[in-house]
Amino acid sequence: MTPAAQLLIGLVFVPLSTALVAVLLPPRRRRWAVVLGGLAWPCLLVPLSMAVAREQSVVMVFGGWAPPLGIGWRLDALGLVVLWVHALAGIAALPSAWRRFDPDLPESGPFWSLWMILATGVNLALLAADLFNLYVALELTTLAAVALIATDDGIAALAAAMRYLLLAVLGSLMYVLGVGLVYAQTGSLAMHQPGIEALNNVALVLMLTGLMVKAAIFPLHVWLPHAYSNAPGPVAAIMAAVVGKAALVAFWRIWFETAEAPPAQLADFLGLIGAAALVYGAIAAYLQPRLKMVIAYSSISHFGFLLLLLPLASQQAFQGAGFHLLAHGLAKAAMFLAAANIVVVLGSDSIRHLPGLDKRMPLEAFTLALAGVTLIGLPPSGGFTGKWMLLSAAWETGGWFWLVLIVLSGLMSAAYVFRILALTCFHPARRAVHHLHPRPPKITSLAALTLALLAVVIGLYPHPVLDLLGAGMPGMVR
Amino acid sequence: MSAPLAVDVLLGLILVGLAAQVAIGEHLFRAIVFYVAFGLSMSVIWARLGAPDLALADAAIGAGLTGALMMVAFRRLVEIDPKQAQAQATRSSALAVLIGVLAAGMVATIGLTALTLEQQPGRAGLQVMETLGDTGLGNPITGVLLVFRGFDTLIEMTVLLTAFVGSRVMTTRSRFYVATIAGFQLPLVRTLVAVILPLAALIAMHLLWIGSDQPGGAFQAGSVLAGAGVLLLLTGTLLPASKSRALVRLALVAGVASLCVLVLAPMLRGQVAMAYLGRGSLLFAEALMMVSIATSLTLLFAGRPSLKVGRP
Amino acid sequence: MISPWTTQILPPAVVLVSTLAAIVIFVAGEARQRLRIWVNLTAALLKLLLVVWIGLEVLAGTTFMFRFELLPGLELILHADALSILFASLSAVLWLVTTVYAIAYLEHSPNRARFFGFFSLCVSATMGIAMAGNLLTLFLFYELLTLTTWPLVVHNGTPEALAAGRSYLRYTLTGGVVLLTALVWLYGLAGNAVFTPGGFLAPLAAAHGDALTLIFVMLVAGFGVKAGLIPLHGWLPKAMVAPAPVSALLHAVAVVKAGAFGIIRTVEDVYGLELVAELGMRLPLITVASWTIVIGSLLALREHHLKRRLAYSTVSQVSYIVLGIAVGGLLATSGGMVHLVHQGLMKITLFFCAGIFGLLLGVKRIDQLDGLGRRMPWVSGAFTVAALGMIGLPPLVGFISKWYLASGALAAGMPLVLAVLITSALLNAAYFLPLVRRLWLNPPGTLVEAPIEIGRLPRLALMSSAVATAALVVVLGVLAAHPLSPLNWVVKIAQGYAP
Amino acid sequence: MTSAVFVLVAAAIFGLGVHGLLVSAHIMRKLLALNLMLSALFLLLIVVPATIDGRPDPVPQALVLTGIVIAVSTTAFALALMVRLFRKQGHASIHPDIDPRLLGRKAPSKANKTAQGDDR
Repeated sequence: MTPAAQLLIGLVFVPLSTALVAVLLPPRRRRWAVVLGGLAWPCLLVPLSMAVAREQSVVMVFGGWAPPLGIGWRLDALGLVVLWVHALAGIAALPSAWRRFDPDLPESGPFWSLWMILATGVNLALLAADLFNLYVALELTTLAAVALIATDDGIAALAAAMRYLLLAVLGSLMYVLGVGLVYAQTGSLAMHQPGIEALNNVALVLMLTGLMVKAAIFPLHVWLPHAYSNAPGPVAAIMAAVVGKAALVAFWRIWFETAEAPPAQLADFLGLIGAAALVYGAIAAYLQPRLKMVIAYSSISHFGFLLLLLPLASQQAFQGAGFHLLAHGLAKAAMFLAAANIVVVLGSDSIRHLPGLDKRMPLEAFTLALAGVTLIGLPPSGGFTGKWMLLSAAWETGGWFWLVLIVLSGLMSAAYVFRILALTCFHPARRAVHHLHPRPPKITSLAALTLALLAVVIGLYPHPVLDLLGAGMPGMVR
Repeated sequence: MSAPLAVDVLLGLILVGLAAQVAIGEHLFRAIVFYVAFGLSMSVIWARLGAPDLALADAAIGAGLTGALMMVAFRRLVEIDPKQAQAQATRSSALAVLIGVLAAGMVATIGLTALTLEQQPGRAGLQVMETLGDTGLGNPITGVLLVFRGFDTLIEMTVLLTAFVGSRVMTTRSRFYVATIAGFQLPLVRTLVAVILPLAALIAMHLLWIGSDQPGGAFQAGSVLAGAGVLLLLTGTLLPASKSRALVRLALVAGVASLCVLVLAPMLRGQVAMAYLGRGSLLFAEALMMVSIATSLTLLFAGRPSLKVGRP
Repeated sequence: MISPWTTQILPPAVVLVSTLAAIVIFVAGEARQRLRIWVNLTAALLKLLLVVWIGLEVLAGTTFMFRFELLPGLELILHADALSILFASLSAVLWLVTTVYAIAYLEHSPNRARFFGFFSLCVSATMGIAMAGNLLTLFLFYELLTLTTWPLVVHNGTPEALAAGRSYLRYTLTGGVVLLTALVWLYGLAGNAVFTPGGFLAPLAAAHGDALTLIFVMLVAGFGVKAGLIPLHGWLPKAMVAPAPVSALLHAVAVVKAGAFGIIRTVEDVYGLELVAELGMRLPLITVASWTIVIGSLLALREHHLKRRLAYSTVSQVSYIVLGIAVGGLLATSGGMVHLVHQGLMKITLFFCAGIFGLLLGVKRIDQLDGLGRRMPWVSGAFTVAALGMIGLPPLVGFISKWYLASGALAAGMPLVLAVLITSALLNAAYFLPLVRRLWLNPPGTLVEAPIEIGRLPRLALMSSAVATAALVVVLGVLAAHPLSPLNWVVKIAQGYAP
Repeated sequence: MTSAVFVLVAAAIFGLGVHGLLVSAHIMRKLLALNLMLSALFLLLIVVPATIDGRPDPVPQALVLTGIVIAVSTTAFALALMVRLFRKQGHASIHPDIDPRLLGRKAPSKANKTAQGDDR
């Protein structure tokens, strides 16, 4: 078993064993164990990145039973990029979680174990090269995420968690029906199906719809805004950064890899859905009265943007979309962590309390500004690199409609980002907010700031990530 | 119509009838009871289709435990606010009927077209049958569950553990009404428990032991034990306790931990992860999984992190 | 001779000097007044010295080139050719003067750390535009300029400032989007587009004639938003609500000239004037420039608010530059380019004086200017010199650029352009002379002293900066023939483009 | 032929489940409906793929077994969440038109304070 494959095992079993140790420990002493585990598994990413850079993808099969019999794992560049986002966002969210869930809170015991179970689920969803294993991984991630949302005991959070759970079960139901049909047609559950000329369309559509519910893509996004905005700060950050993206990566993999030759009209139709998500998300984000809702709807808009990869299926478009995944994940996690601190100090994240924020909480205001720059895709930031690659891909494949859409997406994101920035920095603080709660420790704001800075800096030096992504689209890599 | 077909159609009609009662019946508690009946008739159909493992599992988990969990949840709602618990705010049903019919039509067409496609048996299924021999197992389903696709089972056990830990997020906050559960103090019940308890343990051990070669296995054994646990809780022999104890936590984690050992041990010996280590290793893992399943389902029913022995 | 390493490092150094200053200012925070003043002044001086040093080296023929590979097949290039030195030196000089003016002007206002931070950032963006070696770098700093000037426009936080900010964003971001599309298209066609005198698109003209035309229109429209070409100038008068130093440096020099500079680069270094003429775009460009000049002046005539009148005059004056480039030929091109510098000097003086009138005497409208000559002789004197320069009276700088433009138009055989120049000169007189008359000849109206009292030193600083720029207007006009004067520098550039 | 019968049965149960899910606002009814749909799905998973010498294919059987355990775990967690939500908001429904508080707006005029006050 190659050393790289052993690292893959570590990637899932380190967080899993930390979770088991956490459940074993008495509730008051779980925090330290989880922090150690949370800092340990990202270290495996360094050797794995080198392995993926060398051989394009690291493959592993359980028990030596080659598919279609056994379950296989495969780590390719796309999965690695989202794993890096998960590692960085996870570490950045730790200080905020450390402050929010200290041991004498009743729900802090379960929280810390669930935090590691969520990490296991996400890592597994990014590695699974087997359709049913992917379902089980996404189910684990969803259940852990719903429980984490419910740690905030408010009515809105509990209702949002319940709505997310019900819709996720519906999504999984459709997905498994699709997997069943795939098995009936090809007799194998592996994600890479050799020898079939085309996956039967009904199975493909069912699987993709199920994943669209989990990734909260436009028509099926209903659960996301309330879930993200009512969840505790660190939970919202990790969910926005990674949980939705794991489902989207699965969506891309099934599209490019399992479905040999997906029909072109379906690609354009999904592109249109992406366009609708883009516009709807931006408009909704512009109208929201609460900061966290603005950030949540911006996620819906950017997921629509990422869906444009399907009609523009070229190598360059894949690099652009993969890079945007990285930049957007980091920026979104930074914004939610900053928003969490704002809610702690101001008591509520409603837009009316924002004026004067740049003097009261300069670091948070600067994080929101920097992350906003990445969302709009202004030149130096990571968002620009992703947008530029997608634009030139659109130009090469002659997709004028997509080109105009991508260009307008930056404008639409600018609308709601500048609205927030104008409110935080330039509106005069009309009346002092009734009273300010004690400030969270400095490290939480610095963690959010480093994430936002990272999102901008990778724009200046994108080569390592682009070469990694350049190795090949999930479909083309045989 | 030939005899077996008539039986199928009859079973199908019973199933659909029960499902209708569950979905459209107006009393909530009656719907739960019908759901249990639905689960049982479902296991009859599994038996009719020649899938005994599923029949066992569906009877014990699908009908038994899910029904029990729903009934105890319903009881808790009634305790908090009897009127609201039953409130039946329903939306316009015309649209819902239309969508229901559309969904049924869609599924029917999908199923029938899939059936009419000329199908050869699934390659994975055939390979399972061929390679089952060198694992020395008799029951192909246990082979798939614990050897060929063992990792799925590991994650599935983690999902069960997550459900328990997730429910702890909610139950750590609310006070608990012991009366909800331990209601039956009749003498007859105590003798009933004295008889059923050993019987359940025996059945569980049997299911566990024969699981490798005949229908049975950790899930079915675990759920039978969980049923026994529920019975003990109902009769007050065991009472829910708020202080979580190390032993109980160990029992919860045992199942997943044993499968982790199954994955990591071969790697230490230089083999591939989760390489097959023989029937002994499977039995070891299944025993611990049985304990985990029984503990987590019983505790989910109790709504508390651990149990204590009730006053005689 | 300087080592090749320094030729690599100097251009980015010039751009980053003010960025570092901005970071120090932001981190230092509001309280440390003295540190902020020192950091600002030293950064401005350092930048000026660096620009002069590079200028002399460019004169001596060394080439400066800094390349940074942003994306595969996509490079950030900062180089220093004669044209970039022209714009860079204008920005450096005027940034130094405006910093002195701003320190005095904002003596008692809040949020100064934020102001000076973004002020330096936007100057480094302007330097980036000046030093850009290819269209992508120009676009990158162009967008950064939008990002850094928006906070200055909305600095006061009043509802009108925020409305002005919104309209500024609407125009400039849409312009940016149009530019991005054109850029992607151009990169698709021509790959890594490095600026080369005379343009590099000629070989593509045969195959992609109409595509190049459309790209040209989009580029000019994108840059035209900031250059204030008529249909796209809506944001400029509204942005006058910003404090005086902002409207002085940004809307007279940095932002507006960035747009004009972009158009110069597009016409001269991307397409080349022959290709523009060949594509049939020369005439439309001339017409757009001409109607902006005329309509701009007419709008200025109608305006009673002092700063808004100056804003509309900027709209029309900047189009002289575009007109000069579009007419082409040695004389007109050099006339247009030199106006880049001359108009900057004159307009900044006018805005300085308007700022002082506004701050010290609360003067907002034209009719409040009566009799200020006696109350503030030095400031009114500077205002008059600059106003006469704008009208084009010899020996001031305004006359020189108009003279070259007129002779260039004649040389290119375009009597209509000459007519436009003459009418605009008359219109300038029509809206500037009444101001001068009110200053000196009208009896002083009833003017209450403005509420803010200013100390001796800041009052002197304000006065001296206005007078200094007015002096430059005179000196550069008189010494136009001097080899180091902007005129000769521009003639050398123009010879490169239109021999 | 038997599998055709069971496909139709599964489709009927699925349709009833969807109807139940849409009609009732009570979360318990929704969970019941979801469990019905899951059972229909499992029936399809066994009936649709071809059988191997008379017995249903072992791989889908294993998948259905895993599915059943996951279904019971999700249902158990959902029930705990429902009880908590019921205790906090006084009724078991998540439709915003019934209770604006779900969208984070102010509580309805006659907020049933009893439900919230009683527990820790």
